[in-house]
Amino acid sequence: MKFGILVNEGPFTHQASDSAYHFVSAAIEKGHQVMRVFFYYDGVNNANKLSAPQADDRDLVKLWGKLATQHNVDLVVCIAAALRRGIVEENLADGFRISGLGQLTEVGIAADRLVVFGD
Amino acid sequence: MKFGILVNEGPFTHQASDSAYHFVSAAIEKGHQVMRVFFYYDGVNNANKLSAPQADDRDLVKLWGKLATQHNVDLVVCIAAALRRGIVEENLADGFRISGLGQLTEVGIAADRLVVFGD
Amino acid sequence: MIHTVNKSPFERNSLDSCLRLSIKGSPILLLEDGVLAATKGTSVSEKVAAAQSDHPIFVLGPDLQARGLAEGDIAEGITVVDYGGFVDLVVEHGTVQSWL
Amino acid sequence: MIHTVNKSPFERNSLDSCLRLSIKGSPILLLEDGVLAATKGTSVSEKVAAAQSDHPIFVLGPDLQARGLAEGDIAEGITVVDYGGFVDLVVEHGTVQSWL
Amino acid sequence: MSDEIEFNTAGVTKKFMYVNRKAPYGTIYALEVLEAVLISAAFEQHACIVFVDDGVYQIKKGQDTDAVNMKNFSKTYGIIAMEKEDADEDDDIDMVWRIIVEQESMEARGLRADDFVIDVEVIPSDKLAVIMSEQEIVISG
Amino acid sequence: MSDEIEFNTAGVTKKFMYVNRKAPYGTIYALEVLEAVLISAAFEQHACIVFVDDGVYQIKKGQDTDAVNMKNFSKTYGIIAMEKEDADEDDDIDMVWRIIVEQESMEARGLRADDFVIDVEVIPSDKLAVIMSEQEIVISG
Repeated sequence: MKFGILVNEGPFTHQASDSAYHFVSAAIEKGHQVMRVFFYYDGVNNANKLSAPQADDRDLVKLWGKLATQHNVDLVVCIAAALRRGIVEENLADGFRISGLGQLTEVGIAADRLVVFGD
Repeated sequence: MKFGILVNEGPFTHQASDSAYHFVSAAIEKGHQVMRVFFYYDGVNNANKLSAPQADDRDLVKLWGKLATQHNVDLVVCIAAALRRGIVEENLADGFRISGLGQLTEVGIAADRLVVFGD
Repeated sequence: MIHTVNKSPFERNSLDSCLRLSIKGSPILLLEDGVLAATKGTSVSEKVAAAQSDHPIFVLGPDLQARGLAEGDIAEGITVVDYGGFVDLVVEHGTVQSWL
Repeated sequence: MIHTVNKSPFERNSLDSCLRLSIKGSPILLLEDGVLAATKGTSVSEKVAAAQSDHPIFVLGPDLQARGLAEGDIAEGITVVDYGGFVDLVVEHGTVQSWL
Repeated sequence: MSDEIEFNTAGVTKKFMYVNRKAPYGTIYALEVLEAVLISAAFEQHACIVFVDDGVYQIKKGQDTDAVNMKNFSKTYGIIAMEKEDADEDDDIDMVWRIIVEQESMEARGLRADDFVIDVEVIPSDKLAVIMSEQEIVISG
Repeated sequence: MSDEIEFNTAGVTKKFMYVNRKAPYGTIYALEVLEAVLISAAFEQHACIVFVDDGVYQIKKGQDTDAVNMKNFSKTYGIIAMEKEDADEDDDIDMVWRIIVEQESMEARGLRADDFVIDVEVIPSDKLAVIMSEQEIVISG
């Protein structure tokens, strides 16, 4: 089955991004395809490559990036939401790309399920 | 009277930073001194100099910076919270400085009032 | 001590906790989405009216206006203040407890 | 359709809204702080028990464990699933409505 | 930057629902979800825009954000109304837009249908639950 | 980078209260407020750490975060307990630490005093309201 994912919150303050990451990992493990993870609202902060968590904490920015590379998951950061919040090519983490909000509608149409994680 | 301010949320998603900004402006207008605004949790995102709001929207990052320059308000971003969230010298906006959490306790002791804005 | 509540009374328990844990006579300022508690004729109006017998209640005007609420929508006895009035309340009443 | 609730029933109205606006028979998955609704002997236990007559209720095990809640703390009839089980529920029940 | 990826969506129309449950200005969700709704028009999708709980305040008349210095997004509902009109009138487009307010949420807040900046259908919760259950994509902010 | 600014705080002891009202892990406030509490010990300040509403779950025993892959901060309460012990025993330091759980919040969630990772005072809301009213700095997250 084909999944689309929407992440509305950044890493650390809310659990949304953690939950989305575990959901996506589990779906892939079960043989499903995750077509795209769309990062909206504060979710764009998941793509800040300057993020440096403590050594004993998880590093969601890197974990998302790895997932993208290993399983060909399209990680899209909403350009309008990102500009407001200061996420641009300059500080964009590996594995993410910046694009328009239409890519959310698009994955909603193309995927069998869209699952939203937020606050 | 001497004020200290704690801001727990970033710009845009929550109103906390807007409310804090208006409170600080009003206090200064009334002749009070705002010794320090301490940015903690997602509040550190107020110091992201890459933030570029739409032309018809307010630009809190710049507004805070101007306030610091014009009225000598000390804007301190918590280093531990900032590192996690990818706010470092490289993308730190004008008027802010990065320092330790002790600076929050310090302003709590030194100021007559500490006012907290958050979610 | 002055208490501030910035959350909607329809959505969260912040106002309830503030009322349970504040001593009689201490003022409460409603701001941000918390201003929704100040309006007349809602499902929380009775609770707020009861609270008024124990606490002077203030509400931030700029936040009312943003949400399309006029002074005529506000329950009797609740005082509307601007940001300057917010500062004055904090100066007058000492420690601020924000019910985030 | 499957509903997810990720907010504490003590703090927010999300579970109430989900119950008011979901049709009989549609399953509800509790995750993140929403798992607190699944525990026995709390002030919301009766409400959750009543909801169980209309909805199969699931709860995410990893979120229970993080909050120090064991299977023995969970109300009867609520099914604990892991992230894989969450995926299976979404596959099985179609559209997901997240009560954020 | 990676290359742009596009999925083929030609000829597919789905039922999108946007659920607004939060008061405006305290959080930004109201504004950003509106941007998402507008984009979906370009894809000619069905859209059901629902206001429940404090979301009903998002379309309250008379919003004046000068003193808080925030962007007054409620004016954008004029564009939503126009998109809906286009969808209603153009027989060539298979696109249905509905704008719904839950009656119970509205009444609990002392509001009436003419308090809103846009024409809405006021629907009780039991009927709205059925409409919700028929959606294919639910976007909540 | 601007120069470091420091205020003179020598010899001043204030009553700090840290109010924890949110469940752990769903949001990070529990962890980061703990960092703030620990810092205040270096300044030899009074500290009243209060758990109300869902905040009582922050100190629930048995937290196991392996499956959510998040940092289990509840272990840090061992350090808080040590700081409190130091404050209690050292006559040269004018620093009082209290760790308080609101009785009503605890009972509404079916919890008991021995469910917590740290020794707490369980205090009913009317008495806690009085203690709160005596604080000089209230930090809420």
